[in-house]
Amino acid sequence: MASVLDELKRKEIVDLLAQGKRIDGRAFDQPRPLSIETGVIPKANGSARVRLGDTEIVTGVKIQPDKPFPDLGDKGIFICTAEVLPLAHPDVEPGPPGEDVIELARVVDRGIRESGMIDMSQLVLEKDKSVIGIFADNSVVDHDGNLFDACSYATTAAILSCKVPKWEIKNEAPVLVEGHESAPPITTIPVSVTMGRIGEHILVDPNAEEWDCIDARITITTNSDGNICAIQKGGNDGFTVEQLLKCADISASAATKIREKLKQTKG
Amino acid sequence: MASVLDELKRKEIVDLLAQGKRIDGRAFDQPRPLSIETGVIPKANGSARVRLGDTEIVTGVKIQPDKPFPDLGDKGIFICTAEVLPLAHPDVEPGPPGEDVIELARVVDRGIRESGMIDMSQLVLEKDKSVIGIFADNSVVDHDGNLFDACSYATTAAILSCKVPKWEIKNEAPVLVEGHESAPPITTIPVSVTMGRIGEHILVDPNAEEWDCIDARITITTNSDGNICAIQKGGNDGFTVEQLLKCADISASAATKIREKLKQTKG
Amino acid sequence: MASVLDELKRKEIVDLLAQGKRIDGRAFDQPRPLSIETGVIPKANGSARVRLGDTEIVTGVKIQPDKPFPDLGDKGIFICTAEVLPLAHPDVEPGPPGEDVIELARVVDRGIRESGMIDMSQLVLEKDKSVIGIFADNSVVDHDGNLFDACSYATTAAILSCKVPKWEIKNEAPVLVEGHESAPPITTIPVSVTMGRIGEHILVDPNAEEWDCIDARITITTNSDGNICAIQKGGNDGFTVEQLLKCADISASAATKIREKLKQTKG
Amino acid sequence: MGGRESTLVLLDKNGIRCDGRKVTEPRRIMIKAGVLKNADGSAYIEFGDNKIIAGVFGPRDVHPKHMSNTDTGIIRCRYHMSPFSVTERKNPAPSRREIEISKVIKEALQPSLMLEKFPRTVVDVFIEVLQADGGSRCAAIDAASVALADAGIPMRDMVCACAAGKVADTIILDVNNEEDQAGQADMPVAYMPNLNKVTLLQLDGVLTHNEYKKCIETAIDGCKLVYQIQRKALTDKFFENGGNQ
Amino acid sequence: MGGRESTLVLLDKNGIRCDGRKVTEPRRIMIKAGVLKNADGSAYIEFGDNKIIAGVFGPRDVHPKHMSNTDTGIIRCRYHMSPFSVTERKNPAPSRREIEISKVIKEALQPSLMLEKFPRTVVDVFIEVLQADGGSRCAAIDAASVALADAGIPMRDMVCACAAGKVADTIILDVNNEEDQAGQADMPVAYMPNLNKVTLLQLDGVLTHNEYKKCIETAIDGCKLVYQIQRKALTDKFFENGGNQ
Amino acid sequence: MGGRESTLVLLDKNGIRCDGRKVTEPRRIMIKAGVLKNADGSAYIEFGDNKIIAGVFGPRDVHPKHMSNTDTGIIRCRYHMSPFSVTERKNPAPSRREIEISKVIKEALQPSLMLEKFPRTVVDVFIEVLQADGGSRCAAIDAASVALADAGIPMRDMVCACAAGKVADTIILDVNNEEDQAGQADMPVAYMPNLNKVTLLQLDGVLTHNEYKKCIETAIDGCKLVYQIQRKALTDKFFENGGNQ
Repeated sequence: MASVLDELKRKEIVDLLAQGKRIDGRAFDQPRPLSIETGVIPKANGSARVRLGDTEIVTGVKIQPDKPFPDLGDKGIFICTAEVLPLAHPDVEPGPPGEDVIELARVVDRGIRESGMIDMSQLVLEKDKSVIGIFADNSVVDHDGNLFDACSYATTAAILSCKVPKWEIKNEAPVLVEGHESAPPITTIPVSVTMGRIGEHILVDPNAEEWDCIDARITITTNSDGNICAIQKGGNDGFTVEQLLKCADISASAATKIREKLKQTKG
Repeated sequence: MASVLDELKRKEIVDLLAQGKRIDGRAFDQPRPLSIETGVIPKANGSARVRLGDTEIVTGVKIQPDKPFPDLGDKGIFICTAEVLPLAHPDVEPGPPGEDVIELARVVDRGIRESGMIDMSQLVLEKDKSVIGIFADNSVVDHDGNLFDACSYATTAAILSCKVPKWEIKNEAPVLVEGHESAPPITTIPVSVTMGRIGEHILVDPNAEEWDCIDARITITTNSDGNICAIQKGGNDGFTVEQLLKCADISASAATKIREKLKQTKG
Repeated sequence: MASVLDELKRKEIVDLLAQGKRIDGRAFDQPRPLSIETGVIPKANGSARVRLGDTEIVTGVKIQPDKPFPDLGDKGIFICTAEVLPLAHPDVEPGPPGEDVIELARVVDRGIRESGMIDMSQLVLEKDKSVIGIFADNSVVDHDGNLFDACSYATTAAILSCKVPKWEIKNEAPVLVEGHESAPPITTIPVSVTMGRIGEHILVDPNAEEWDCIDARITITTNSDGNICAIQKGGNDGFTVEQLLKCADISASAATKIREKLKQTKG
Repeated sequence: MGGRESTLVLLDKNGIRCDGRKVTEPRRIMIKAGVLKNADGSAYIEFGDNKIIAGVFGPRDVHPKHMSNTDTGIIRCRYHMSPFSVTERKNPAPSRREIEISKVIKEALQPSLMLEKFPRTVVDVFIEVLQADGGSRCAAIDAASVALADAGIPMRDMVCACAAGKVADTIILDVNNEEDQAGQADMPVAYMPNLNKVTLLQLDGVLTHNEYKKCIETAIDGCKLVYQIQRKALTDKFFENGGNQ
Repeated sequence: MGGRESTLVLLDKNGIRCDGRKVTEPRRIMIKAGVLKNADGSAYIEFGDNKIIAGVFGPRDVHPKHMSNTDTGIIRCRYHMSPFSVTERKNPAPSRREIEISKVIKEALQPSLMLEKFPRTVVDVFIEVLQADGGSRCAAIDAASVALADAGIPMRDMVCACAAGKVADTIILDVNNEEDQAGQADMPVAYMPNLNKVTLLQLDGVLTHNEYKKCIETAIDGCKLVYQIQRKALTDKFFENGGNQ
Repeated sequence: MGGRESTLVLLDKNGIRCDGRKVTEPRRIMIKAGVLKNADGSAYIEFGDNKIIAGVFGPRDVHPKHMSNTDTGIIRCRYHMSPFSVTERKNPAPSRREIEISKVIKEALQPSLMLEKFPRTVVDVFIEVLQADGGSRCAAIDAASVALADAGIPMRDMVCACAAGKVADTIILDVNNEEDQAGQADMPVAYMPNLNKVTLLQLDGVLTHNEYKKCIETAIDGCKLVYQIQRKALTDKFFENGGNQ
């Protein structure tokens, strides 16, 4: 239910867009300032604290032996979760994740998984019986819009910064071999770029105020080759084909700088 | 809370009963038209689509190896569930099953189980370790009253139409033997007949409008020998002993035709 | 939200305290009459029915083989739960336990556990693989305040009255050896004493009316040596250090009589 | 049921059952009314090895409000088993079995209550099974009905309950746990003796139509025995209180 | 996706797919409108081996009330799979996958509905997958849109959906289950043909920018085929009812 | 506690603990106020290896409304651990331990707040443990109290918390993880230094009455050290903001 204040804010945003301006002064294809710090949770195998504008995420990666999924006995496991903490925004209530947060976690998960970022075939301890599992958990501590990209960068950075322990199978059980950590088997660096459409305008990385006004949104993830490896359209309106093609171009171009930044977090 | 319209409908039904008539023109001991179609879900091991008047059920049976229940190591497993889908009726809300649906599933389950319909001793792969489990799941897609009988017929038909795969124990684990399906070990065909009491009148297979008016109800299941193998009384009033004896007679007699129809679904 | 009646009751209690009196005539350091009956649930391995004033608990202990906790392979398992039954008080609603009941169970559990009452190292069947588990479940059937002490006494008495069955490991699985029950390995008898503070007054074992008026409360558990082995402070105000020292003295002195009573329940 | 095997002799040649009872003899039954302080009404029953307590609150306001009915009072019922009540420790969360039994007990008790006198209210019946044996739902109903009377809820009749069943091809009264496991049929019945109505009837196992009739009649005879014990429990409490006051 | 291996020949040298189809040929599609008695609108679809039923209620009052919007109507959507719909029996509780698909379907349908005409109300769309195959979310949208029209909800356009994908380095229409498992990319698309808007777009797998363009165009061609079948389903029901009345 | 064995030397002959600290020396403590944008007040603490963030909202309307109190404001508290905060990945659902700690933290903070000034409202305190070490509940209270001050909630006093304990028969300040696992007693204490009141007190492990007294006094000395660090955090933020504006 839009309040009068919300309506005024929306009008301000739309009027500015007509003049070619965004409410925080950014160019349409310009994401907010991104800062990435890794190793922030020493007890995790990998971790990152990401700020994208005023959106802030802390992500920890735990690595431990697990059983493979049925029919995928020659692949390791990757599982990604997200929680928007109630301290991140006044509207968040504690409790099990709603559909928004479930979508968030699944979109971040797919961006990593479908890009083939991690070579899962290198995470097998004993085929069909024991594999290495990588669990990436995102804790959203400040919510100022576009959690998709912020969580995606935090997850990617946390994975890149990982030290993977070594296990050997003894008596059919994995046993930790101390002091033999290695970098994870990385094949590419996926970069998620989320765009919102307000009228005819496509805005990269909408902040919370813009997010409340968008007609539709799309998250396009590209890999290191510039190819598209995951897409999620959302929001209560659609895109024309022309807009979709334009979004793909914007996404590939915006991803380049961000990928460079992510590369530097490699352990 | 009965609305005025509900009250008028109730008066109409009761007035007609006083004249020996039911609201849809049926005789008191006459169930609604029953149609049974099997094999509707080819991916299930057995399946049926049942319409009883305007009540419609789709039931699928899955058969898979499982561990036996403790202390029942020489018996296979049979589990029956029911969900009244929210598209089946405007009053149904999505979510975990309420007491009505739990009772429904348990009554259908008991009718099959207590009749000894399936010879569970023939579903053992390795005593105390590995048995065959039969899972019958009822999806109610249109709810026009008397789900007990409709789900019972759908479950029975789905079981009768089953092809049971063959497993052999190799290295302590069940291994599927392709191309060796067989009919399930059937010993009898149970038929559930539900009756509602309105005043002194006993109505077989009440439809939704009648269901809302009944003082009490009883479901009596008989086996192929005509013996009684399961009973469930429900509703907010009781029965006299005379009424209970009459219900048993009605049930046995109404079951005969339905059993013939069910027999034809045998694979 | 305090009603007018609650306010009047509070005033009465406070006024009496100023005259050195409690509302039910007890001395400040005097617990309510305690009755303990063991063996009330013959199907359990140990059981007790405790009345502390009008608060009544039935506690059953089940003993069964289990896997040890990780990293505690040389210790048996002890788990304590509590449910305040909805028949115990008009304000109790059925459903999963709230924070009050979770705290109750954990405080009772810690009092037993931290005292070392049961020598858990004697409950090992096979190191790291199979141990004896002791499950103490408290059912509160009448709630007239101070569930902490009542549940603690009931749990302690139920444990003391236990007959521990004997298991032997055969083919890596525990097998019951009939007719070889023994007393549990008891090292000390912990006694929980709960005190409420109303203004400057410290009241032992507050009843429900007093409980509604307390500023803060503290539960201090002492072992057979008179040493303190568990503490839980609660309530919406604090204690001075002097009050805390006084409470420890009261607790040790009040525990003596109760410990004697508990000793008599030893099987 | 339906052909479970057993080495247990359920009925010997002298017509004596595995626990020493005759064919139409119930187990020991003891009922005490008014056992709880906080509940508006309560009762404790020992029925064979069943140990069950029932507590009643109401008529009282309904929460959540949308459940209330402007035309009549309603009844809610919770049948619950303590974790220690059965041989293997039971998970405290209500099972599907407990939810179904709660429902049939509610429907067994409701016809006895004059709820129409108390629109917009609820009567809550809470039943805790401290120790379970065969026939626990019947014992629960027996205790709950006494608790409802103890609470002073206006009633048309008591509800008394007892099972009958079939072992060794013989109809017996009050099926115990072993007979339930190894026998041929178990039929719990609840009955209002003055209104002559059966308010709960379930059956697991196979019966001919004649056996069905005999089973109902046997169970109702058992219900009438229970009725006397329920009356005595209420009388005892009345005079005990009278004596105390 | 992204490199899963398979011995399956997904595309033979004649350009024929593993199920015999040509590159731009959809599977068999059958839609029937008005299949349920109680729902305000309904439709049943068979799309390949998908068997899906959709039922619509509304516009109607919102419960709980705090979800309602004084400015506009809202839409809720539940996509659910029956336990027997997939090879391994599925737990009936909604999975995270089902919750996400419910959300994207809701957002795919919403642009087609004139919900602003019905403030404070809700349109509930319930989708049950009785048997699942590749492309179930597209088939679900196709059925749901027909069910919405069948319910008489004022609509700006139909929503039709079909996936495109990539196997053996070739862009294909309507990815089946084997192609989804062993192929290179799957892109479900929902489309409003008259308003020319894409309302659902997802991608699993890797595409170049050219392939991305071709995939969208191929999928939209499929959507237009579906549109004709949706129209026919509604016409058939209209005349069938006309004939009956 | 209570006799756990260990090969760790908890206290060497020079009175130095396993992490190099003296008997009454706390671990490194760093607190920063005002670290979140959206929360009304916030603080971040590093206390040994604990890394904890606290955010406060309120006083604000209570949902659901029936929880509100016409006489006073209320406080709610959630203590939660991120899945990656401990060695073995933790299930994100709140454990019974987290629920109990949430309750004792709420009761430790409540005496410091003038909630009676804000009837019908709630102050929500949300605590997230990003990395856990021994003494996390004390560190959480220290951060939460700073966050409450940062939110401008009227307060009677700060609440500062620190544990004391017993290792090698010696009372020590600020028990770390190894000392908690292998030591003899752990006693977390929260304290209001100006009102001179203990608002949280728990004990795991065995103490004589004299040790109990010494433990409380030692912990309170630690609380007073923490208090200075809390004050500095608030001052730093005040002047930092002053300087920026």
